[in-house]
Amino acid sequence: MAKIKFYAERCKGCGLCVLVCPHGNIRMSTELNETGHPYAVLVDPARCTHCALCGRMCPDMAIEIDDPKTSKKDKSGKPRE
Amino acid sequence: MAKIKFYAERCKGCGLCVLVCPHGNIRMSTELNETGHPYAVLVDPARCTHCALCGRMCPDMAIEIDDPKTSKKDKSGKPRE
Amino acid sequence: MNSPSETKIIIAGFGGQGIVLVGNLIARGALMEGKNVTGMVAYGAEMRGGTAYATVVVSDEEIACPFVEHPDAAIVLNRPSLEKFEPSVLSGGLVLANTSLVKRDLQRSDVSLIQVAATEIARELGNLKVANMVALGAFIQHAKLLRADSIERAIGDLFSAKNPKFLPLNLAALKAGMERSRFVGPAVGGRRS
Amino acid sequence: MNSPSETKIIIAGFGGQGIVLVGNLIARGALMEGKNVTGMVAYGAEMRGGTAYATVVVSDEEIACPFVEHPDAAIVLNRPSLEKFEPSVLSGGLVLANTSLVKRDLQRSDVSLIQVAATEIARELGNLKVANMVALGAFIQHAKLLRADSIERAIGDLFSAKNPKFLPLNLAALKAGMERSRFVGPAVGGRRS
Amino acid sequence: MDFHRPETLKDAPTHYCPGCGHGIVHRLVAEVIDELGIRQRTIGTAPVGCAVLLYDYFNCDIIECAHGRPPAVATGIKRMLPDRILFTYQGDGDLAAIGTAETIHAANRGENITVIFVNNAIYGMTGGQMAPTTMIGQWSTTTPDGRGQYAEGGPIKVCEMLSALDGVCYLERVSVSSPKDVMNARKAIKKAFENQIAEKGFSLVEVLSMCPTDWKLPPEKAMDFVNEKMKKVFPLGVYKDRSGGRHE
Amino acid sequence: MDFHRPETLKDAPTHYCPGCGHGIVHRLVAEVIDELGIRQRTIGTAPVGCAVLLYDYFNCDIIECAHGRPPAVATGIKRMLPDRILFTYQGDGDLAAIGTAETIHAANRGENITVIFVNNAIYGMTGGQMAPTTMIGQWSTTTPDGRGQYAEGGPIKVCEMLSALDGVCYLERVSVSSPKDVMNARKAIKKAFENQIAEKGFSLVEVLSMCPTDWKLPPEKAMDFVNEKMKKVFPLGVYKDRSGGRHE
Amino acid sequence: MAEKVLLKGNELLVEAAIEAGCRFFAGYPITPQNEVPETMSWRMPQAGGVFIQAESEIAAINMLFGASAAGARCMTSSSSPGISLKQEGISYITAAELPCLIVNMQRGGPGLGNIRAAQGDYFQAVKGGGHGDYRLIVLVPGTLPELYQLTMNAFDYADFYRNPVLILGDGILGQMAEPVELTPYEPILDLPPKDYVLDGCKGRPPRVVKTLYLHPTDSLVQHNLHLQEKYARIRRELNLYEEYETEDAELIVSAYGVPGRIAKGAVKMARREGIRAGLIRPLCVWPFPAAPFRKAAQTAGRFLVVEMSFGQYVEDVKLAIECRRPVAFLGKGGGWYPSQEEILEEIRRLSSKAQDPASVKGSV
Amino acid sequence: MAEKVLLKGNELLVEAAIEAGCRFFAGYPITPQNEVPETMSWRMPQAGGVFIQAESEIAAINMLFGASAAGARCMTSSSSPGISLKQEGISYITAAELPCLIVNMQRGGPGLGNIRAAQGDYFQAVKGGGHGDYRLIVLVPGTLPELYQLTMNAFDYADFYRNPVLILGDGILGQMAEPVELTPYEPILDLPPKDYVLDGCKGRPPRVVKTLYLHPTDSLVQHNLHLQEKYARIRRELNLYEEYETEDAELIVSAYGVPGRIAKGAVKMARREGIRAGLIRPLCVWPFPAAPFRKAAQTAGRFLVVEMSFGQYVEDVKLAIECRRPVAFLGKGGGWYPSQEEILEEIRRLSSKAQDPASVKGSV
Ligand SMILES: Cc1ncc(C[n+]2csc(CCOP(=O)(O)OP(=O)(O)O)c2C)c(N)n1
Ligand SMILES: Cc1ncc(C[n+]2csc(CCOP(=O)(O)OP(=O)(O)O)c2C)c(N)n1
Ligand code: SF4
Ligand code: SF4
Ligand code: SF4
Ligand code: SF4
Ligand code: SF4
Ligand code: SF4
Ligand SMILES: [Mg+2]
Ligand SMILES: [Mg+2]
Repeated sequence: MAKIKFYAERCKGCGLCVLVCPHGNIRMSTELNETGHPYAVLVDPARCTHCALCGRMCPDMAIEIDDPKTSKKDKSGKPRE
Repeated sequence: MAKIKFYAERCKGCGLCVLVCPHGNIRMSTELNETGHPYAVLVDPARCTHCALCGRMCPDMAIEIDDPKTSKKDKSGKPRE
Repeated sequence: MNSPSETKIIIAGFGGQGIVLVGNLIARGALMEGKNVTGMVAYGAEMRGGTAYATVVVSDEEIACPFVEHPDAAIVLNRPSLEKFEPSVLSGGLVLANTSLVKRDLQRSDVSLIQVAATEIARELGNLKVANMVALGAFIQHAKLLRADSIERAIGDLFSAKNPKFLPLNLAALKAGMERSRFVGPAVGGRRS
Repeated sequence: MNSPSETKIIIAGFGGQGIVLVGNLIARGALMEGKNVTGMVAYGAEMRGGTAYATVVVSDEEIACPFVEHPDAAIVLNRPSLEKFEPSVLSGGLVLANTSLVKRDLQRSDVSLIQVAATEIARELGNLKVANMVALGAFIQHAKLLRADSIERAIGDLFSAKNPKFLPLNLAALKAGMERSRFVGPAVGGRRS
Repeated sequence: MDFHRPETLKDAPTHYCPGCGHGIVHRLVAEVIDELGIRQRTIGTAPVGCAVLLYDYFNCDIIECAHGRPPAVATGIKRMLPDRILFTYQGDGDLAAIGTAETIHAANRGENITVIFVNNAIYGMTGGQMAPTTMIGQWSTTTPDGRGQYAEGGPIKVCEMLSALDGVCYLERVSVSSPKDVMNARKAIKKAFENQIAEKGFSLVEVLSMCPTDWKLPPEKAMDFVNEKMKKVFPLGVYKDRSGGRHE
Repeated sequence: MDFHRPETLKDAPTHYCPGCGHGIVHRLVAEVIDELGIRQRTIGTAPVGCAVLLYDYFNCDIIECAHGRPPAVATGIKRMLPDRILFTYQGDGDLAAIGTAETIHAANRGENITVIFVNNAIYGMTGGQMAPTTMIGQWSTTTPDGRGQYAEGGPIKVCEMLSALDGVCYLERVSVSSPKDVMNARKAIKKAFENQIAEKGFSLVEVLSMCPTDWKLPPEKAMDFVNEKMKKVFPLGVYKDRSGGRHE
Repeated sequence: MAEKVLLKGNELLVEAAIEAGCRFFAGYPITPQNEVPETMSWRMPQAGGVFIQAESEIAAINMLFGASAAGARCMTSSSSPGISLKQEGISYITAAELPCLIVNMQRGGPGLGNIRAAQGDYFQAVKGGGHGDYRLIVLVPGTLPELYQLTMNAFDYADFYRNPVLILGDGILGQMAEPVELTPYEPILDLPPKDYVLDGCKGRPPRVVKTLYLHPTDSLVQHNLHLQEKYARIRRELNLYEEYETEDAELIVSAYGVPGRIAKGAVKMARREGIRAGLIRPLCVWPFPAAPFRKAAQTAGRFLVVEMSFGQYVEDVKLAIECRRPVAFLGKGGGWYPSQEEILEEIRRLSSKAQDPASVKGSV
Repeated sequence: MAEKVLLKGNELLVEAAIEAGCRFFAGYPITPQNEVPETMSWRMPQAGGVFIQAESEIAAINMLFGASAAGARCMTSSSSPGISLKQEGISYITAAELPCLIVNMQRGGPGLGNIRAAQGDYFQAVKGGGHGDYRLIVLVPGTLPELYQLTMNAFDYADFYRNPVLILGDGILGQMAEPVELTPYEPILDLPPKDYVLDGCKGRPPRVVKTLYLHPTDSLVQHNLHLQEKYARIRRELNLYEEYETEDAELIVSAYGVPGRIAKGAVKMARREGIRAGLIRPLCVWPFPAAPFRKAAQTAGRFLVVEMSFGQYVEDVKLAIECRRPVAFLGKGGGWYPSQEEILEEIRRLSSKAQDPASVKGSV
């Protein structure tokens, strides 16, 4: 099964992911991370469709998704370099 | 009456005036002027219509026309500065 | 070793924490007290995403050197600033820490410490932005470098010109900082006097 | 005063009169005779509508100075060039004038003169462009600086590479110049020997 | 959706401000390079601008250029190594102010390079001065009453201007102000690289991008600013496309 | 037809080659200045190019600028003296190669100046190197096999390119390769000055012009070259005209 | 005494320029001088002047070429890489003898370098980074009150000599704040009429501003001789420097700009320790104030030059004293700042040597 | 001996460069060096290299930045105003330690000046016209055989030291023709591998070519220290000059480039008159070949510097001999050429003084 990961330490708290999640499934922390930013937190793993919209919008690669189905391949079907 | 003047000493012998005279009324000298160029010569004053095409084409202001009718005025009717 | 009549201060935190304003106010306060002063702000590319800081030199004499490599006092409003500047403070100097964001103890024993929960106090006052004023209050209270009334006048001058409606809040924050801070070890002013 | 073993030459005329070629051929001829040589062409904005000229220094020794301010010989193919360069020729030097275009006498009495109706002779030969070769022939004939066969070889080399069909005409022009020119006063070569 | 850091992007935190568009554009370029399998023959240029530290993030050869000169530098490299892939990554100040001549002439020569042009309508790095693309009325630290008050002229529209040049193969304007825009931007960037691989000449993708810091806006408002203000002045779309020209 | 040397043209022989177009363009500009009665408040700029000695011929204040920078210099003067009339007179190398950025940004700012752009498709002064406007296949001393053989790109079409800029008021391309063309050129130049007098902003007239010397053609063949070759690549006409905009 | 204001050097520069009647500014952003165009952008319109953010440094300097020809007091500012780009323009303006003010708030080089302060552009400023034999008047304030005053004076020097003036500052000078009294502008020279201005030839013959000299052949040499005469005159007339405790000094410390003020602090510390150190701090480096150096070289046995570069200014000190005394050097480029302590250390080291007569003799 | 060819300096330069493996040229036309791009435009394609007529001098130098990073032997050429425009780029290339050849066929300045030959850009070349503490290797051939040889060597120096080399010629050197034997290129140094080249990171970690040094704070200082060490090494290793009749000389004449050869002629004339004159003619002026000057200063009482400028090179001569001997100067900028006679005249004047011991003493 696909799995989404939010890396708090990479997050700069911009909130763009919050804005674009079609399911309103991301919120900002009240705590600050090491670099002093609030960070994005997944609200409910079950409600995440792994659409990756949040990840595509994130300027800081603070979100990654493991999806065995599409893994190690890019859209053109070529294996990764 | 209008009068056309060819200034041999200003002429560089480019021949553009010869080319554009609608009456074929200009030729180049066989002699050279002081600066070493052949110069434009009016063939027949009588055949000149004072159309000024030659003068407009001349890069060197080697042709001038006195025309009492249009003198001292430009096309817009304003007197010269 | 800085010149005996000279005090060098660094104020550090995130951009947006009002670092420059604190430096500016210290400088203006000193100016009002007839002291010589120079100020400087860290500038440029280093700011993006990093630490912002300002420095002030206050002196009774002509100031030779406007830069501060080894401050007598460091006012640090967040953790990364502590990491960056704690090591450079002069022995016998002073660190002011915003305990709301700086959760760790000092690593040095040869400097004094002023503790103030600037961010929390500011939150209580209703505006996170005045954490800088809380810290400034704490600094004025314990460092004994400038008189409180000079700083109050400096704040008054600045805000009445630009943002009069924020003046009371800022003065309140300054006061809160003076009152609700804790001094551990001898102050910079103390060391001097 | 130029160095005794050195001869400095200016060739001048309109752009298009083949000035550079004459300079080039003199230099190549000298090179064939094992002499040292430098050449230069006037360049740039001064050319537009004005006088073009080239200079050559021929020497038995290392050449120190490649520019020619005071030539031993001036080959002038038109009137403005005479105006410009006659005054600069060294006393005892030489002027070669293309009498077809230079209708006046020399103003100086301390230089020798070679007269050749280069343009007219070229016209007779069927190509105005070889007036330069006619002049060169006249120069070779009277200046006694280089051997005719060196110049002929230089012409041969240059034309057979680029324009073989023009070779005979150019050689004929050279010859005509050698034959149909007039020397007034002592030659440069003569002065030296 | 499997979604990971592309290999062409190093695992290093960037120095960009929260919500800055540069991070997104970096990822897109890196993804495309991954996808086309060209990382090991790609050479990028870093501009002078907020993206100057590009080489700390991109996992390929990078040359950092003088302000405005990346197209000239890329020309020098590409002409010597025609089988390598060259991209420039430039801000609006870099590309359309000081570098105007270099941009236009590289485009006109039809240099076979890919230009990623990040238009954030401001000088980011130097702290928010007017850029050539700053919009009429937009505040900046050097247009305190909004651009246009003192004969600054209007924003330069790079795609529109370059489309007059014969040498240009492909021009598209995209944005990174919504996930959909990001997807489109990725497509355009990919095409711009594909054109180069197929030796079709000069391709430029103009990316409308957020600069929350110098616009003095929070990140989400910065996104709105792109969507509501910038897209009106800089309409998205393909401005020129000859990529099919020689092949289809 | 009374036809005399305009007052704005000094009675001095020019250094131009026989059949060079510069002489004609000079006269037209001078005629227009006479006609508009602005000689005593006109300041011209001389370029670096064959027209560098402009000040020996024009009977008005002239500033000689560094190569490519006349639009910037004119900007400096015009902004300080807004009621004076500023014209630049520039060659194709000056305006469209080294001066590309200055041209584009003066145009974009809508500087209220008049630009006379003499396009002779060659670097005249330096002896016939490729210009940005040299045509595909055209010989020059730096394109010995004709432009286009070694990725030089094609000729830059200045009017077409500038027409994308909002700041521009008026762009027209004319020629001086026949009496009729000369008359049209005069009209366009007049309009470009009138626009400035009416404070309508940046006007540029591109004049296709003969350079017999560096084209290695006799003057009459040079005229043919403009009429038969250049006009095809650089179509004459009005490329932009907002001069009516504010008034009519 | 009027009240003092607390402004950054870059902001103060703007106030001084506007006070002195500067009404045209063109520039391009670059750290660490961005406050100059930023402040100009609103102060110029207030003052009825023109502010232009140019498309490049090159455009900016050429806009000045025009504005100055039109008679305006005008100015541009930049930092190292941007100043390099202006070199052609600077050569032209100087050749045309147009007055203007150019400011270089130097940063670390070469190349993009960094944005810390440095003094690596001394040679460029003083010997000529552009082509040809020309000279800029180069002012080097070390404090903000000096910056304020010299900026106003700069416009007078420029107009008086018809020559560009360069203020060679550095990132610190531009970024630091220091209280300054904003005294009103007073011309310090009797300024000649601007009879070269291009403003249309109404009521006079047309004028030409140019730098090309083709005819007669030696006209450019003649023009250069005229420039050289002017430079000789400026050399005679303009000499700005501070001397501090030089009379009995055995060791002369010299530095310009911000390092100059730091060096002064170090000299004070040295004096407190009983070391007979003195200071010469130039306020202009072209013309180079050679006189105080020559005088000091008669009595002082050694010199120490401090510079935020690897040794440029030091060459002029050596030439000024004709290498008659050993000149020690303390300096690094690329954003190194000298501290008082470092300088003091060097003073101590040298003055112990100075007491050793053998060592002095050996190095002369 | 192979046959000699008769080419203009500018053309010869192209032959030398191509012979030495130069395969990239970018430039912009400017008199008096137009034959360089013109010849390159057909010779480069013949040699399988790249010729680009750039849109400006700035674009050209930045194209070199790229071409050199890509590993090519590359070159640009221009004349004074165009070289001024390249100063930013030159500072960058030097900071990035990229090899390349830059040629300046100097003309009369400042400003547009004229197109006669001059040497007014010496300071720009030698002290640094761009920003920051950097150095170019500056070669100054005086004859065409030297131009041919030094051009080939220039590429070796550049590659060996990873530093740009500037050939500082003048209009005459470029325009004059002189017979030269086109000897084949032989590397004169054991060249290091180009391990900095950007050609894609296949089989190796990615590489970066950059000039920004932000972190840590002193990284730019460190980079500069590295550069300074390299410059010190070049100073030690590179010394090119011709000495002529210096051993017993009472008067040393010195000049570089074309005036150097003319000065040699004058020294010969002086010797014929029995005057004990000698000549030092540098072939590189950075590093400055100080050793022969220092040696000569031990015996010769006076120096005479001849320069086609108002005195730039002369400063380095003074520094080289630490002002220990009086240095007379003969020079003018803006297109003045020295003649042998003028130099001889000056030699005569000075050598009569030299015979008067009082005068020598007086001026030392
Ligand atoms: C020659 C030169 N001029 C100016 C600068 C200063 N400078 C650095 S970045 C920059 C502009 C950055 O704006 P942009 O290109 O739009 O990039 P952004 O930061 O917005 O991404 C400027 C003017 C410089 N480094 N060099
Ligand atoms: C900075 C600089 N670069 C190059 C030159 C040399 N240069 C003089 S005129 C010119 C080009 C002239 O061509 P163009 O602008 O088309 O004018 P034209 O002579 O054809 O009228 C060049 C490159 C220069 N003087 N200055
Ligand atoms: S992957 Fe889609 S659904 Fe899941 S958190 Fe991200 S945006 Fe929301
Ligand atoms: S978009 Fe990325 S950086 Fe921004 S809040 Fe979300 S996870 Fe954090
Ligand atoms: S005025 Fe007309 S008719 Fe008369 S000569 Fe000229 S062109 Fe011919
Ligand atoms: S057009 Fe003028 S210059 Fe040409 S030939 Fe006729 S009169 Fe002479
Ligand atoms: S200043 Fe703007 S462009 Fe630069 S990093 Fe911050 S948000 Fe991005
Ligand atoms: S070279 Fe060409 S443009 Fe220049 S004057 Fe001659 S014909 Fe005219
Ligand atoms: Mg930007
Ligand atoms: Mg042209």
